Amino acid sequence: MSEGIRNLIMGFALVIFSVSLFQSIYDFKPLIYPGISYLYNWVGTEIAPNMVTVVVFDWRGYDTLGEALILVTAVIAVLLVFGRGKVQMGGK
Amino acid sequence: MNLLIPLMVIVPIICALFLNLLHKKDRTIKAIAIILALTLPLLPILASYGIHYFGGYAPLAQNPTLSTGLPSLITGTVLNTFHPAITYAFQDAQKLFIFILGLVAFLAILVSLFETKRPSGVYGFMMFMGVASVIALLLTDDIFNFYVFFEIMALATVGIVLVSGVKGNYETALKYMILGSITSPLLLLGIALLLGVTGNVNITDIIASLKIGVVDPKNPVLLMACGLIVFGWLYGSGLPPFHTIKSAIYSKALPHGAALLQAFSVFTLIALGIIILRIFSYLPFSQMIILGVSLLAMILGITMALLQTDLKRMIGFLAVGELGYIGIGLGLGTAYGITAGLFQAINEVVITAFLFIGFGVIYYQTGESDIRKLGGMMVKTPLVALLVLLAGFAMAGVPPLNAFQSKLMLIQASIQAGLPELGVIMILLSIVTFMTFMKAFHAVYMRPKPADLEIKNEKIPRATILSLIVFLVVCLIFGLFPQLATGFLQAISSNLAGGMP
Amino acid sequence: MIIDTQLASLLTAGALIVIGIFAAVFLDNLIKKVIGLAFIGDGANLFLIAMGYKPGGIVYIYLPGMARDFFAQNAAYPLPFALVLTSIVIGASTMAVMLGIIMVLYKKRGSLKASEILGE
Amino acid sequence: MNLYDLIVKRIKEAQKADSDGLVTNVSTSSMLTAEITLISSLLVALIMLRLVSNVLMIVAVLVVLFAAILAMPLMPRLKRELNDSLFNMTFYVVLALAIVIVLFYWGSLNV
Repeated sequence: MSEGIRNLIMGFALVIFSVSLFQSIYDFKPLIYPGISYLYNWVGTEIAPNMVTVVVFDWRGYDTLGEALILVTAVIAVLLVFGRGKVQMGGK
Repeated sequence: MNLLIPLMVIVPIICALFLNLLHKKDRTIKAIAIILALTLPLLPILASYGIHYFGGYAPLAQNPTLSTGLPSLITGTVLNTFHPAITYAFQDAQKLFIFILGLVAFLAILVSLFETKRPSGVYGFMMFMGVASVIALLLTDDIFNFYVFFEIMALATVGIVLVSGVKGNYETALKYMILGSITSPLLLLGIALLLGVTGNVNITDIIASLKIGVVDPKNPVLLMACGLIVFGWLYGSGLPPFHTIKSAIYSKALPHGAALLQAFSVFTLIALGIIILRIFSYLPFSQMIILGVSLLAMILGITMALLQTDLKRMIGFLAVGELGYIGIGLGLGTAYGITAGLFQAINEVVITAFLFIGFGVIYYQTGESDIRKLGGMMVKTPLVALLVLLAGFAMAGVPPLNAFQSKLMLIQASIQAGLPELGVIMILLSIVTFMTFMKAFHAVYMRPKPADLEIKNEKIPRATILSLIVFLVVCLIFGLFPQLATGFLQAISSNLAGGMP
Repeated sequence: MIIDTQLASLLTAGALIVIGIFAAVFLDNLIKKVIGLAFIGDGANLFLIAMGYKPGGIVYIYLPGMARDFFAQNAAYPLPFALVLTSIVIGASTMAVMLGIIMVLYKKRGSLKASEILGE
Repeated sequence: MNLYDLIVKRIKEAQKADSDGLVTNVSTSSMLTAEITLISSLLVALIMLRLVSNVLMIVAVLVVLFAAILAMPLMPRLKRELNDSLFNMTFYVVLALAIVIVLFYWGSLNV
């Protein structure tokens, strides 16, 4: 397949995707249900004044742990990209 | 003893951070890595079953101190049973999965410490971080938490590839990250759509609100969400169209790294596959798509493996092809089929790690992985050659070994589900898998040795032999006593097969 | 068709995602590709933020002297905002590693064309 | 010249057009095996269409069989198609995205 035909097919596929995405977003808007956020707003006032802090540290701590870890991982990966800690196969 | 449940994630994280701090202190790295890696398979054995709520916040219905003074708007509705905090569920299936993952991780880390010139703290960091995130993927009952650890796993995968120094690894890592950056936000969008419609990210609550009719399960937004999550699933597990990049990733990592990376893919496949089946099994298309994609993965993976000349790439494609068997088990949707698929997943993790580390000995000794330039290694390493041959038998499904049991179960399940064609294809592709393996085995071990092949390292580390023998023992145990594994899997598969009314 | 603030934001998020995918797929320059990828991630984040919007609501901070039920009935929804915090960090970390790799590849190859560097 | 020689000759031609040009016994036979595996497993998979309709199954099997025989060395083409270039990978990723979304969103909506 030549590059032109490929680009045409890709563009067509993306147009189909975007049409269905926009349509589902338009359908989505009236369906939004806050759910658990109601509960957070009621119960959170007893814990700390800022509700996002309450969510981040009190209810969803493992997300925050993951957030910190991905920063550490990214820093180490960037150091690795520039050459720290490469390994070589071979014995002593 | 429920404290041990979060510890399963936290211990490898602590080890990862330590190893990075200790970079360049070789002895200490070795000691700490071995001791802490040993806890990986031990913790799931010691931990008792249970559900862990972050911060101890159980749902309101079970938590009277939290629910005092709340209006009936909350306590009287479905919100009363919602999980406010991140929940980790540790049941019998998770016990088996985490044990196997811990075992493979321990052996891969052990081999990596003895096969490299100097132990690298950074390599250890990436391996442990990947293991921690995959354990979190298996434990978590929260779909956003799943996404966070999914991304950590992707970054750790890139780290393991970058560390290897194989030619072309930077390019492959960049391709993987570009494709991942297209796909992961779409997975997040799918999660956001689910959150918006159901009002929660806890999977049990999402299912409950679909079941009791708070949300109309047939609404088009949920269909879109399912499509996006399935697309993320394809990326995470390396099913087509991501099979080329996934096998390239395996081939650009060192053998022990690749052994761990394929375990990550398999466990991501079953963790997200279970989530898709739990939430969306009421959609008629979900199981058909899982079946179709798995079939494609089997056919493309195994036929492409035949054409490769690079040893690691060949096993990489075989590993992707074997993923198809697991997908078929999940896609059949019957309890027996799902048990067979999950059992096959466990066997495949062990066998592919076995093959990667076994053929990795060749790479360790010669620094070469092109099969056209290899040959005559049988004389040098008869014991390893025998072990690798047994690994090949296991992958093809020869009777006393484990994949025989799971493939037999898969074929029986497909006949029971009224699709005997799948059984025929699985047998056919098993034969071709074995032929592919024998082609590599013949080229590496039995052909006369080419004159220009030089052997850099004569001595094989004892740790490598030990880990190969452990893999063989696991294969034999699961092959002779399959009830040991399937007993752990029955509860989850009968739950999944129930589906939605 | 009435478009209010929330629907407009949601549709903008969708547009960002689509434009991002177009850029990441069709542009050949690696830096431009990465900018496209950043667009996709930002689209998903904006989508989450727009979900937390409450018409006529107040900010989710419980000020002293505020009645508890007034607050709970009028505050914006905090969960999507908390999720976005995490997801922004994830996007930034991925971006950092990608740009690092591109720097090294540029030094090695002297080119930023994806068709030259990442072709086969 | 029997069928086997014919196939081998065509595989050799297709491989020579490929880059390395090294045609050995092993590579030819594995190409042939891959070819036969691909076609036969596709045909067997198509039999599953009987769940939808018997006529469709027969027509699909015949069409795929003839198409495969006419385009015989499929495998070299497939290998070139599924190579490691980013452009090809993104092409298939975007295509798969559109297919998955169409099947789930439009497919389920209109059933």
